[in-house]
Amino acid sequence: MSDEELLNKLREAFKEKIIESSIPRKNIVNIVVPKESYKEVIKFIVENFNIPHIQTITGIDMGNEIQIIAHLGRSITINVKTSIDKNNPQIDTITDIIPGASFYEREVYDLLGVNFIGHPNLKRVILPEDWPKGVYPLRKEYKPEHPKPLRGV
Amino acid sequence: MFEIEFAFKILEIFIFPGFLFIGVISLLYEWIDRKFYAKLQNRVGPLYAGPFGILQPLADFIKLIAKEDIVPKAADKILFTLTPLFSFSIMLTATLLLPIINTSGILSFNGDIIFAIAIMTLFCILVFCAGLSSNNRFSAVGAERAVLQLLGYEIPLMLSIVGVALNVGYLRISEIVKYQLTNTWLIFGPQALGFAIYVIAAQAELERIPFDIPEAEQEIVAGWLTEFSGRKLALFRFARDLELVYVSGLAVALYLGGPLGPTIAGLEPFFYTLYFIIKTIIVLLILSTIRALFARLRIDQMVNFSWNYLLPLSVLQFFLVRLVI
Amino acid sequence: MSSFTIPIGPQHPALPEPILLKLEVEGEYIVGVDVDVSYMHRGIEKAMEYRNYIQNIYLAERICGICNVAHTVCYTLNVEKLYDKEIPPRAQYLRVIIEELNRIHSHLLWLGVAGHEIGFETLFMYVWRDRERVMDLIETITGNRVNTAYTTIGGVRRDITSDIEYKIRKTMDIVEERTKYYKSVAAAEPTILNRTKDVGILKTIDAINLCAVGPLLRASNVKNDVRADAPYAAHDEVPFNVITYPYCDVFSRILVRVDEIFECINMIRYCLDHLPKGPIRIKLPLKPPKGEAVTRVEAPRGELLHYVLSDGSEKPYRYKVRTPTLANIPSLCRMLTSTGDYIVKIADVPIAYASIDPCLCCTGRVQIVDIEKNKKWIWSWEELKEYSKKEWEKS
Amino acid sequence: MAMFKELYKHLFKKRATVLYPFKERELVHIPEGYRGKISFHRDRCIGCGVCATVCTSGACEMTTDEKGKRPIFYLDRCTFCAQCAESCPKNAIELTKDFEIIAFDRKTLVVK
Repeated sequence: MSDEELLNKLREAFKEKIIESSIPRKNIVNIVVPKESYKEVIKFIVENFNIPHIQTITGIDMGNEIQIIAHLGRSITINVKTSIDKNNPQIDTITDIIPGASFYEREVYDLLGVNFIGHPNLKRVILPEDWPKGVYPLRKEYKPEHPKPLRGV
Repeated sequence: MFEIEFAFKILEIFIFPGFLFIGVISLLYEWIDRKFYAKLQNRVGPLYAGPFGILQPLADFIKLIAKEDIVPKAADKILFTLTPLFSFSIMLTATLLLPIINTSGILSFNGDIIFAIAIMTLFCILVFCAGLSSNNRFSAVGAERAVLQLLGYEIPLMLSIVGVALNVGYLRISEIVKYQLTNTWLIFGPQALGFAIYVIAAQAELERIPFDIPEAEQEIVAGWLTEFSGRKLALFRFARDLELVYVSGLAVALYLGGPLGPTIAGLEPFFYTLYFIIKTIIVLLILSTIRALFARLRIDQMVNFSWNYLLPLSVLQFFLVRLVI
Repeated sequence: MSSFTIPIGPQHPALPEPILLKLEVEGEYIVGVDVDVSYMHRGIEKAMEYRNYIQNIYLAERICGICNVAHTVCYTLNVEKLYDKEIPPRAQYLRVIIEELNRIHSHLLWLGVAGHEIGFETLFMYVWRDRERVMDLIETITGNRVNTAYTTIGGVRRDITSDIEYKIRKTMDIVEERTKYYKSVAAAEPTILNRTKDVGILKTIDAINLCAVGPLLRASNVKNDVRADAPYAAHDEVPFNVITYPYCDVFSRILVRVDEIFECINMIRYCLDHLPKGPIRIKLPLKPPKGEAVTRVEAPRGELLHYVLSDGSEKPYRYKVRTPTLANIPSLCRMLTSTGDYIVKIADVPIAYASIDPCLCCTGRVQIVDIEKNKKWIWSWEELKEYSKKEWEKS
Repeated sequence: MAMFKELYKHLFKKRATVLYPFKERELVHIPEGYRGKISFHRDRCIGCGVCATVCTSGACEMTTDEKGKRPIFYLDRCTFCAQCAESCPKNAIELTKDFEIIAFDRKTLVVK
């Protein structure tokens, strides 16, 4: 299946639920969906195109909202994008569809504070246990100090 | 007269061929073992302490003696302190059994071969105590493995030694050596298989690859040795070196004709010592080669191996001896 | 039998890097496992947002020491996608050569480590000795043994001369011969077979569901390789086979990696034979246009993903790295847990753990910097002693 | 037992180790183009500051001396990526083959 066929099938199945879609490069498909149908779309992709593989989940702080990108697929990469509110970042988990997504969701939870509803084991994976609550390193308002390099002269 | 004899005995026990001599060659053997192992692996091995690094084991020993001695809070203090001392002194005593300058060791009595076997088992029990007393998870697993391993190799080891005793008809090391003076060495007789079994079991006794399961570094840190440091570790390591001499010396006494060989009249002690050293080094090299050849077995595979192969073979060997006699 | 927990790590002789495996054991059997990978965080993703694209090449390289070429190749391909420019074919071929050399070195390193984990020191020594030839070759080509700094945005930094080409061919012959020997040893040595066969089993269905990547997945009989599925650099022109083995155990992983070395050697030879003429790099401006790009590369450990979001400035707005080891950790947990008649023993942990070829400095990338005013992260010696004493008394 | 032959073959071969720091120094082969210690040619430098911009680790810092602006290199931070040498428009920076730069004092690791 080529990337265009795949995108057409997705458009057919979800119609107006796909806010935006594009093929920026060969074998890469970008679709933007609302938060509510994020899980549904991923489920559709996994079941209908026989792509049980998730590459990773990227979280990006876009200012007022956090963008979640799920990169799916083996030969064709399908980037399913969705935006969630930064003050109340919540989204459905996809670990029940793809068990391998567990660690990626935990990473996003840890670094951006996104709450994945229904995740069986949502706890810290990267930051130390005594890292202050409510501080998320990959959000833009977190600005680490840059210590001056130690100079001998 | 009595005083002179007494003084000689003291000299024998403490200087030559007793503790001092044994201590020196045990360190030397550790160096040979390490150097040969390194050579097989295309490395250099110990290099800088002394010529060709020959003083490296001594340097390690001194360094460990000088290090801080830590006793964990949760450990059983008495047992934790005593086990290194015991294992060291037991091994040192055991080496007195080895015939070096003549056909009998400094310590020689009827039935000393049973004593020799008992000491090997005793050492293993001390290992178990050491592992348990340190109250550490890794040590506990290591101690448990040591005992499991003992169940595996001990019976074949005993059977192979008893086979020798049966062959000769005495339970005394000096008699076994004397027997080989008149007959051929036992390894060339019906005991060749026994020697092979002995060497494999000795490798397990010494906890070396492929049977270094109780202190498998990659799995349980250092096993039963994990919590030991400083002087205690130094003593344990020294005890291991002594055990190396003891095990190879026993193999020489039982299978390779002890320290015997062609000599010039009047110079027997010198030649005997020389032969003893040469023969033990040969056994040592065999042990080192085995160490370089294999990967470590898992504990269940080890026990399986010794009950499925080693034990039937040693029983077969036992019957072979009965048939020959 | 009551179970108790054995912590393996974060400091442990079997682990070259800090990871904490909390093993629930009953006697020698493992019934549960919990993994903590949080000991190696350097905040590279955040640090990349503070540096320009040129500086980030070398930062990306330092995500991992062993598979550094995979990271630089992935980074540069990723940033080049933002510019949308063609890279000269000679540079593409050179990238393949250096990447495959890196893969050979990584797989040989792994083979040695695998030998070490099962207590086969001799194999470890020999394999690492022969790996040194590949390291010397990498040094000759790039100027450094480990951190190659070879690929750059727009191409590669150095060309290979005919002298170097001769050296590569000669070394490849030696490495091929030695690798054949190690393969025969691994297949014939009974103690290796005992320790690796039917150990650390990851069934095909589990490997797919848990999204395993790289040699781990291929050893579970799934034909998957980014180089074949979504070719990058010159991989669409260079022929190679995707190696799979159906045994799903550690032995299968050894075979996959060893056979991959042969494939790498053939690919390098092909690249040298068909090396196109022309420039090796093009100059690109410091500021890429706005846009985003996602690139996947087959690192020695598996599929590696880089994602970049550019806002048109000289620094990336967001850079995301997903390393193969992180993707393989769920599979590791699955491998280490006994279920049904499948039993894992403590003695199997080091080799099963090593069989995913873990690289934890890849896995953690987040900086620990002071945020609470009263909480210090840089400690004096006395404070550290005090803290450790307190923690020790607590436990 | 599979490696028995190999092991005994190596018993009579020379070791693979190079006894580097004390003996056999000549056996350490440094290839052409090795990235070692930085050497800086003051006369070629125009003080443009590109080296400090591209340096990842902050090893290169711009200062001024009597002739004007110039970089200083702190080798204790340097990662030897040679990006500064590559970016320099006047080839004022060069990476030598000298790799033995261990020192007791940070001050000796500054290239001026």
